[in-house]
Order: sequence, then C-alpha cells, then structure tokens
Amino acid sequence: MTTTVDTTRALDRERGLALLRQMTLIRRFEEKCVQLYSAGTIRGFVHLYIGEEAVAAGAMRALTPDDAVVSTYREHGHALARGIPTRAVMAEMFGKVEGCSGGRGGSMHLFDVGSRFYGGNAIVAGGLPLALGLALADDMRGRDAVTACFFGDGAVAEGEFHETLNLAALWRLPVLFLCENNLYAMGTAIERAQSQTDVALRASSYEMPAWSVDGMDVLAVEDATRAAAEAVRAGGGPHFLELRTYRFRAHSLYDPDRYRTKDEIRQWMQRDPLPAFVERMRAAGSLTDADVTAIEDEVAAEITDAVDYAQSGHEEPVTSLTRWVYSDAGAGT
Amino acid sequence: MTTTVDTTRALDRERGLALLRQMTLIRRFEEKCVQLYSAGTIRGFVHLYIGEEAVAAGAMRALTPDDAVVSTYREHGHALARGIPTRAVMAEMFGKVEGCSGGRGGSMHLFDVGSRFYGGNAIVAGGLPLALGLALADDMRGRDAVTACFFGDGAVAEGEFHETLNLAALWRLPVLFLCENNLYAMGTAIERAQSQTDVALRASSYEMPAWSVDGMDVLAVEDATRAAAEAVRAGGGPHFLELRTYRFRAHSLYDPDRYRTKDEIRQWMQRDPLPAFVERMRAAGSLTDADVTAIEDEVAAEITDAVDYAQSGHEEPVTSLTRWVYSDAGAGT
Amino acid sequence: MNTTYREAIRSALSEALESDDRVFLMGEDVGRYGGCFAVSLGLLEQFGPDRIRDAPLSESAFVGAGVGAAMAGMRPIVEIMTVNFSLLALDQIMNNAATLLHMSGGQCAVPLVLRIPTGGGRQVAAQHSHSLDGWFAHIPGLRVVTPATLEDARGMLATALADPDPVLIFEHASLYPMSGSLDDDAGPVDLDRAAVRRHGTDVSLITYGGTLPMTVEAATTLQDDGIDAEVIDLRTLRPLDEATVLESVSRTHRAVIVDEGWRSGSISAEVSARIIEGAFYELDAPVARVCSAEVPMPYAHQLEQAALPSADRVVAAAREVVGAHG
Amino acid sequence: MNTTYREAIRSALSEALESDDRVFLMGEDVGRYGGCFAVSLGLLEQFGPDRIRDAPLSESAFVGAGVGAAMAGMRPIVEIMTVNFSLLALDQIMNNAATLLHMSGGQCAVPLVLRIPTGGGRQVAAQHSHSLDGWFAHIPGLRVVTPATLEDARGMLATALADPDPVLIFEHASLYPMSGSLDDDAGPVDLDRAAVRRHGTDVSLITYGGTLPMTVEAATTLQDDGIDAEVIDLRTLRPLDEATVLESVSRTHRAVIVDEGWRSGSISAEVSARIIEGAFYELDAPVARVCSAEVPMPYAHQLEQAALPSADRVVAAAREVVGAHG
Ligand SMILES: Cc1ncc(C[n+]2csc(CCOP(=O)(O)OP(=O)(O)O)c2C)c(N)n1
Ligand SMILES: Cc1ncc(C[n+]2csc(CCOP(=O)(O)OP(=O)(O)O)c2C)c(N)n1
Ligand SMILES: [Mg+2]
Ligand SMILES: [Mg+2]
Repeated sequence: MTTTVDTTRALDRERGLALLRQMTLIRRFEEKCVQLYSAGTIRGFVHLYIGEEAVAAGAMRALTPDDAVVSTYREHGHALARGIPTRAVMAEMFGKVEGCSGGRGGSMHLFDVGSRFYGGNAIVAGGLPLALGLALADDMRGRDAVTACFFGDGAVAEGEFHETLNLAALWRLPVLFLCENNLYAMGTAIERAQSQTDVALRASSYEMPAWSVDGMDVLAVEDATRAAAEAVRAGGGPHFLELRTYRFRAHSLYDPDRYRTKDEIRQWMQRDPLPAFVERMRAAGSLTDADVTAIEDEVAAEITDAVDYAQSGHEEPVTSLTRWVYSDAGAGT
Repeated sequence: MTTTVDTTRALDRERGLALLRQMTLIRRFEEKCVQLYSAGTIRGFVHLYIGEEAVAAGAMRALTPDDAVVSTYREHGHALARGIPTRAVMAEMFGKVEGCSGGRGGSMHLFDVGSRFYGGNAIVAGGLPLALGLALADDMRGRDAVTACFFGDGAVAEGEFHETLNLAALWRLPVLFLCENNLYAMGTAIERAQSQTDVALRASSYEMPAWSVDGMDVLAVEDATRAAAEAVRAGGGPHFLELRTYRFRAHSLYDPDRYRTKDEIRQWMQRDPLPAFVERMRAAGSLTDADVTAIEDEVAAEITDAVDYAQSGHEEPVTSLTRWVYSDAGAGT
Repeated sequence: MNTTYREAIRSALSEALESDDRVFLMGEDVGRYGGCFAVSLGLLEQFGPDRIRDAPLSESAFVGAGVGAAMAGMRPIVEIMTVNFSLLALDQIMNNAATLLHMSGGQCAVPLVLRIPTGGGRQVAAQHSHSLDGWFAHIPGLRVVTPATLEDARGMLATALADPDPVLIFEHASLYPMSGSLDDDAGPVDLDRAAVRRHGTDVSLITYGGTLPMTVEAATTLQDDGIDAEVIDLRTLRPLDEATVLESVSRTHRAVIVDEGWRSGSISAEVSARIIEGAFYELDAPVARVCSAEVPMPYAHQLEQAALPSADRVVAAAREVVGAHG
Repeated sequence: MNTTYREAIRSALSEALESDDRVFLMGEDVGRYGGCFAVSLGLLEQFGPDRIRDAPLSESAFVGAGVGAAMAGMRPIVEIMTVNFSLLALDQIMNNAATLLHMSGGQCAVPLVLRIPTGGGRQVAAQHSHSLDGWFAHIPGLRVVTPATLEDARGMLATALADPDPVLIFEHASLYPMSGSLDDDAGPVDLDRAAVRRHGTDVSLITYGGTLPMTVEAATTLQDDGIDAEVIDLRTLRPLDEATVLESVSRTHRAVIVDEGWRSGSISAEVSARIIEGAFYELDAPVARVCSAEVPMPYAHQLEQAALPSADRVVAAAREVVGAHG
C-alpha cells in the first residue's frame, strides 16, 4: 500500500515557515554537532539525522502535547521537533547537568518526560514494547493519547517488532508505529535483511492499517501522520506508517560508509527535503529570500546560544555518581 | 490458503497399515504413560499428544533418514514416528541410562542424533533457530536434506518465530516449518493470542509458500508434507504447513483444563484420527477386524516390552552427575 | 488463619488490585487458566480481563509493556510464568527497566513488579529448573526479593508496589504448597532487612528462598550434635543487607551459605566476599558454601537430588566449618 | 611482527577460515560493513558472502542458527556486535548452546564460538557499556575466555574452534587498537591456565580482559612504593584456574581483584570466595576488590571514569591491603 492521504491541504505560509524552521534547526544543530565532535567536545556514539528531517518535523507537528513519543538513538531531530529546548539538548550532548537527561544519557538517550518524550533508546527495537506499555496505560486510564513510536527499517527484523505489533493489534492499543525506512541498518541494505522488503505490507499482516509515505516530503509526512493519529485516537487501534527516507551521512560518526555507492547517495541528496521544500514554498509564493535568511539567522543564533549554554553548564560532581540508580538515593547495593 | 495437495493417492494397504500402526503405537504409549505417571514412575512435566497422532505419523513418513527433525516438549509422537525405539523412549520417561537421552532429558527432551532427531525443546519457539542452523549447515555442506521443524500455534507469537521465518526465507534455507495448530497455547485460545489467526497467511507474509492442512487426516498430512518437503528439496526455499489439530487431553498432566468447554472437546473427539482412519480403510476395503486386532496386540506387546525394558534399566550413579556438562568430562568449573 | 504460601500471594494480589486501580496483573495464562501454579485462580472473575490480562507467548513484549505502563503511572505486576523464560525478556529487564531512571537523569521511574516463579526439584529438567534469583541480583537498578515464609509471601508484594523502582519477586515453586498460620492482619513487610530465623551462637547458616526450610531443618539436626546454628534468611538479594550478615558472623565466627544457584558466580560468592571484606578478622574458619552442582538440571530423580542442596549437605558443611581450627 | 589486537584477531579468523571449510563467520555487519570494530574488514572479499555472512538484526535467531549449525558439524563463529545485545540471545545461549549436550545425554555437542566485544570507557552510555563477561561465566556448559594480550587475541580463536563445546570469547573494545609485537609463528594458546603477567611477592593483583593494562600499570607504580605486586591474568573465567590463583595468593598472602563488572555478583566475588575456600589460612589481609560502580554507565566523561576501575584505584586498594595487619 502507498499513501492515499490528501496532501493538497493548503500550504499556508505559517505552517510552511514553521516546518522549514524546524527542519533547518535540526540540520544546523547536527552540523554543529559534527564540528563539536571533531573538537572532542561531544563524545560517544552520535547518529546523524541529516537527510531525514522531514520525518521528525512533519510527524511531530501532527501530535498533541498529550501524546507520548518513543524514539531511537538517532533522535536529535525527534527531540528538537518535540520541543525539547535546543539548549537542553545541546547541554546533553556535552554531558552537562543542564542537559535534558542531566548529562547521563548523551546523544542516544535524550529524555523529556514533561513533553512525554520517553527517550532515545539505543537497543534496536527495544523501544517498541515500551510504546505498547505507554499506550496500554493511557488506554486503561481513559486518556485520549496516542503513543508515537519511531524505529528504523533494521528494527523490523527483530523479534520485539513482531511481538509488539501483534500485541498492539490484538489489544487494539493506541500506538502509531512510525518506521523510518532509510534503506539501511548500518551497512546492511534492507533487501539483504528482510525477505519482505515492503515494510507496510509486512505491518498490515498484523491486521493493522499501514501506509507508505514519502519521507522526503514534509507535508506528506505531516498529513499522513495526522490522518493516522486521528484514526488511532478515534479508537481505530494501532496504525503503521512507513516513512521512506535516506540518511545522507554515515551510520554514526564512527562509520567509514563503505557499503553504499557515492552515486546512490548523490541521487538521494537531489531529494534533500530542505531545498525541496524551500523550492515548493517559493513556487507557491509563500516564501521570500528574506524569510530564508531570517530563519537561518534565527536558527544560527539559537544554536550559538545553545552551545554557550552547554559550555557554561556544570559537570556533575563524581560524588553523586550513583544518583538515579534508585529513586530513593539512599537505596544501596 | 488451504491445501491443494492431492490426497486421492492410492490408499494402499501397506501404507494404511503402517500409518494406523504408528498412530496406535503413539496413542497406547501415552495411555500407558498416564498410568505410570499416576503411579509416580514417570515424573516431571508430561505433555500428551493424544488427538494429534495423525500429524506425527503422517509427516514423519514423508521425511527421509537424511532429513533433520526439531521438536517440542510435546514430542512423544514425533520421537516414536521418527523411529526411535519404543524401549529407548520409555526408558527415558523412567529416567534410566538406557533412555534415548540417557535419562537426563525426560519426557520433554527426547533426543536421537542417529536419526537426526535433534530433540524435544521445552522453550516455546526455542527450536526454530536451531532448525535454521541445521538447514544452513546442510545447505553449506551441499547435503540433500530438509530440516522439519515442529512447533505449536503458541510459538507463532514469539519473536523467535519472526526472526527465524524471515531468515529462512531471506537465505532460502531448506526448512520445512510444521505448525501444529491445536488452537490453544496452554489455556490461551489462538484468537486471544494472535491478531492474525490464519497462521498460514501469517507465514506467507514472509514470502514463503504456506498451506493449511487437516491435521486429523493422516493421509492429507503425509501427502502435504511430502509435497512440501519435495519442493524444499528441489531448492524452493523454506515451506510452511499449518496442521489443524486438537489435543484431547489437558495441556500437561498438571493442567485442570478449565479454559475449554466439554462440548468443544467432545466435538473434536468425534474427529479422532484413529477411528476415522480405521473407518476409511475399512470403507476402502483395505482393513479387516483381524488387522485391527493384530495391530493392537502387536502394539500392546511392544509397550509391555518397553516398560519391562525401562523397569529393568539402570539408574545412573550420582557420581557421574556432572558428566555431559562438557564433552571432555575432565573440564571442570 | 491457616493458609498456604500460594494463598498468601493470592490474597496479597487481591488486596493490591482492590486498593489501587493502577494495579493490574499481566502474564501468560494468569487469567483463564488461573495461573500456571494456580496462584491467580479466581482473580479474573473478580477483576475482569483488563486487569487480569492474559498475554500471548511474547515475553519480551509484555515485560517491556509492563515497563512502559509503569512509566506512564500504572503499577503493573507482570508474571513471567517461570524464571526459565525470563531470558527472553532480559533485554527489557536490564536495558530498560533497570536503566531508564538513570539514563533519563531521574525522570523515568519504573514502578514495575515482576513476579517470577523459580527453582528446581520437580524433575522438570534442564530448561525448566533454573535458580537465577541471585544472578539477577547483579543488575543495578533492580531490587530482588525472595519470599521464603508465609509472612513474606503475603507482605512483600504491597511493599514492592509501593517502591518507585522495579522489584523482582522470586517465588520458589516448591514453596507454593507450604502451609502454616498467618496473622489475620498480616500486611506489608519491609524489603530492606535480612531476618534471623533462628538464633544461634556457633555458626551462621545464610540462605534465602527455596532453601530456607532445609536450612532450618539442618539447624535442628545440628542441635543434636551440640552445634547451635543461627539461620539468616537474606530475604532481599539486592540490595544485600550486609549489616545483618556481618553482625551474625561476628558473633558466630563461622559461616555457611546455602544457595540453590549454580555455585560459580552465584550470590553465595558475593555474600562470601562481603563477609571477607567486612568480618575477616572475626572469622575462625573459611566461609563454606552449599550450592547447586554446576550442571544443567538432569531429569532423573537421583541425579536431580544430588545436584541440589540438601539438609544433609548443609549439616556436613556446618560440621566441617565448626570443626575447623581458628 | 608489529601488529594490533584487532589485526591479531583478524589474522586468526583468516587462518581459521582458510584451514577448515567448516568454519564460517556470521553476525551483524561482519561483511559489507567490515565489522562494527573493523575486525573482519577484508574477509568478505577473501571468503565470500556465504562464509562471511551478514545477518539482520535478529540476535536470537542467528545465535540459535549458530548452535544448530554447530550441531550439524559446522564450526560457526558468531559475532554478537557487542555484549549489550547478547541479552536478546540469552535464551539460545543458556537454554540451548550450554544445555543441549547435557540434556541429550551426550549426543548433541555444540562446537560454537561466540565472539563478543565488551566493556565501557568510550562514553557510549547505559545501553552500550556492559561488562558481562563474568556474568556469563555463571553458566555451566560454556567456556568463557577473555583475551587481554596480542598472543591471546591471536591464539585463543583456534583453540576455541578446536573445543567440542561452546566458547564465548569476550574482546574488550578498548583493546582493539593496542599495538605491540607478536611472534611471526604465534599460534594456538591453551585456554586452561591463568597467566602470571608479572611476578611479585607482596600482593597478588588478579584481573582479566580490559583491565589488564591498568593493573600492570598499577603494579609498576606500586614498585616505586616498594610494593612488589604479582599480576595474574585469569584469561579464562569459566572454568576458573583456581590453582594458579591459590598458588600466587599462598605466596603473597594478599590479594586484590580488579574487575570491570558491576561489583555485586561479579566474577570478582567468585574469585574472592575461592580464595577464602582454598587459601584462608594463608591470607594476611582481607581480599579486596576494585570493580565498576553499581550504576548503569553514565555518558558524562567524569562520571564514567569515576564508575570504572582505574590504576589509581588499584594502587590504593593494594596499598591498603599491604598495610593491613595480618
Ligand atoms: C539489538 C541491537 N543490535 C544491534 C545494534 C547495533 N546497531 C545500532 S543501530 C543499528 C542499525 C539499525 O538500523 P535501523 O533500524 O534501520 O535504523 P537507522 O540506524 O537506519 O536509523 C545497529 C545494527 C543495536 N543498537 N541494538
Ligand atoms: C518461552 C516459553 N514461555 C512459556 C512457556 C510455558 N509453556 C509451555 S507450553 C506453552 C504453550 C505452548 O502452546 P503451543 O505452542 O500452541 O503448543 P502446544 O502446547 O499447544 O502443543 C507454554 C505457555 C515455555 N515453555 N516457553
Ligand atoms: Mg535504517
Ligand atoms: Mg497449541
């Protein structure tokens, strides 16, 4: 199945600017992270979302503050689009107390329970059962919330994918599965990982509605997500979207990227969601050069501010190392 | 999909007698086990196959000695039909050295590597990855063998089911998946366990041929298994059969069977594969009363002999307790 | 009130479900079947299928769902049918349940209770007889408790549910039929302290869970030898109540640890190491251990019995320790 | 020959693949990607996709497939990308790989080799920094080895492949870039004995895997204090070479165990317990342990460093042990 969702919805200026700003923020944020990583300021594993911004920007706009989000280790975009302050995300990259996870999580574990962002999870498919549980809780409490669960094409091969989709469908829980299919799991192309490469078709075998969406088209993503989330909210049980996208950079900042051709990457970069969207808005007469400059300036300022904030943040003293192993700091071993 | 396999194949007398004898042996063997369990001679978990005999008897006849078999904890029928001597199976139930697993396995872990019977496995779905590996090895060694992998409907919900079916299909390995769908996993009816209750349809979503077969019809089972095994052997990649059956007894000898109605059980017992097959052979003129009596007598003698054998078998001395933890008995801890 | 370990747990479950509508029970066959060990028999009729929730064979997903539901404010009690199947859910237990609070910088508490029947002794062989209680106690972020008495069977659940963090309750399957009398007003018990089940002066016998009855029996036997054994029930394997153990050993100067886990790397090793670190100069003899043989559990009765700890082996170890020169 | 730990493993793999056509390597991204840590880089080109087999994200299935293939006569080397993901395959490891030989009464040997990168120290936080080598050593039926030198990186694989039973090789990720010289004809090494990496008389520092370099460094520092430390590399965590440990401690009368595992229930506890059981009367001071803090690994650099063992902490522990009165 491919999407039948209506994407002709008015491209009003306000909506367009917001989406463009969001995508730009994610892109520039990560470009800054690359610099900071080279400088040794940011450490550990860092997985860039560059090329996939339309997914986070579009999908997140279709959710309400009451909805819950479960994410992966490639989640800078999700976190920013969910509205976690850029400062807090950057401070987390620095490992500072002011970070959104207090410096304990780093790039792969951004959390903000206030906005129901239940974290970056670095075990592939490990977040799916959590999403099931969040949705179960919301359902049992009669809350009108959807749990949006992001994961990659690689996760589809894991047993937890199967168990979770079956349970979500069986119990008709309000989960919206959002599979970011960027065609690779590290160096493994999807056709070398899955006997059924049509991910939406696989999902629909669990008796849940599933569509494929062009993940490079931010409007299509937002519209499809809104439609699916509304269907879930209306009691239609879990839904599934496959978001077809591509990562322009290597898997992580460790990866020499030997498994794809330069040509393939170049072709996909022609479909870069940012310039494509700028073009589209321009064509619709809803965007001026000044708008673009203003967004870039604003975003640059926001990132500079975030870096300053992170830089001047605090390192947690090692005396509190064992804090947060248990809620009651007193609990020992 | 339901089976399109030709079951009109001549019901020759020899074949019929062999199948009837096989089913009778399994049935009477287990009836004896119930007695011995009540007497405290057999212990642990014992899962009866009564009602499902047509599956083991039919499927096993379609395999060659070179094929490999992976089974479950409900495997007395599989073990006997594969040709493990009744004596060795009974001695295993007694926990004697003469048992087919040396008394270490018991009812749930019957093994006979000589006939490539790689054991009863008591972790639901735990045998599926083993089957994958056996098939991979045979494939890599260029052996012309099929790995037949038995499991229940309950296993379909496990992550290992998903991972294994995907890999088998992706790598086109010679596995024949045999799902014994008896409609229940302990007390949980399939419609309370799976969003997609058509097991063959689920399997076919992995891009592998899958049929449903009447598991109460021993000829249908044999024919379908033969056709599928031949297709696998011919390089057609993994195949899947759903064998629709029913267990007449409780899940195990511990189970009070509270979750099914007496009526449901009674209805299925009308389809008991033994009398049904006797009737069919009689109607075809290939069976006489004397045949039935002869089979029952032979089987009774075989079981008496097996019990005697088991009874007079040896208990392993506790001094060799740690044998077989490592191949080299010298390896310590 | 006369009751059994099984009934004590059932009444704790029933009370928790009655008093807090955030509590629900989820697991394989907890509902229609009545629980693999009949612990939850009747609860489905009382509380309905939403709160006594039968799950398919999907250990990782439903344990993870318990974690997620706990994060979202529920108080799930998830039953893993037996510890043998917990291996399929270990990713969710270690990487999520035990870790989320910490890696979120204190934001994601996981008030999850896992109930896990455990242990050997019923001739159910190598894939159904694990004693991994102590092995789970290696994982920071978890609390691991092992009720061995009717009071604890009745009282630990409520305290576990009140805990803001994940608690694993290991119920030794051999204890379910254990009967005895229980106060009518038995209620929550602490999860912090080990208990001295028998006072003695000559040797400390330290155990938990399924081996408590045989350890008490051994102490009685030793009495006839003139050896006055103290019996300590650890009750909680993580965090260990080191203080109670050290205090006892400092009085008796001798210790035997009884543990159904495989010996190497069992919790008995940790207890022994703690005694060395905290009471070395008090010891008059090496700390001894009585554990399970390091073998996947065999089916044959005589082999299984030889593999498990027994009162006889405890008595022999205690005699040897007491006989040792200081 | 100058080489690295990474290259030593690669050449061991290459040799094994060349000399025995039953050997193949299977795991996530071992082929096209070249291995997550570039260990298998180039092997795909040399041996082709059947023998350098990329697997999808299906840890349980491909580890189980390794078990099955081993039963059928192959000699699979299965790589679990890092130990963190081994939790998803634990059922196959414990319930099948470790158990099949025994529960089949000796019929189903499983000559499987699992290669598992392990350990912390790279700021990859709570779900990617586990040190579970010692935890796996609890499981009967497995052999667990931890190469910490170039010789062992080069030589343990061949011996593991010759073993009829499952062997887990834990490679500490921090060791991959370690360079040094290796004999041109370096080959198989035994997997039975611990090695004395430095001889000394005052205290035994006992360690394995990733913490060997810092332990040797600590010994050098201690020399300046006039403390002559012996360094023992356990090499094999199951079965433990107790004899070498006891012999050393019987000479030095003091022991410090250095272990990157979380302290409670780590293999350090087992070593401590064994010392007590086997050399109690030789000890002049309590056995000390330097382990990881009991915390899911934090991302922040200073916190991670504080959580891990360090040469300083080893030195401090050794000084204290040596200072203690007997
Ligand atoms: C269970 C598990 N196995 C392996 C890994 C190592 N790993 C991290 S990301 C990744 C690829 C995941 O691919 P996909 O799900 O498509 O997400 P993407 O990285 O493309 O966004 C792998 C193999 C892991 N984190 N977790
Ligand atoms: C992983 C795992 N979880 C739970 C169990 C307990 N258990 C044993 S059999 C069974 C039901 C299996 O049902 P099914 O696969 O349909 O096989 P059947 O018993 O009907 O033949 C359960 C839940 C187990 N053995 N393994
Ligand atoms: Mg991907
Ligand atoms: Mg069934």
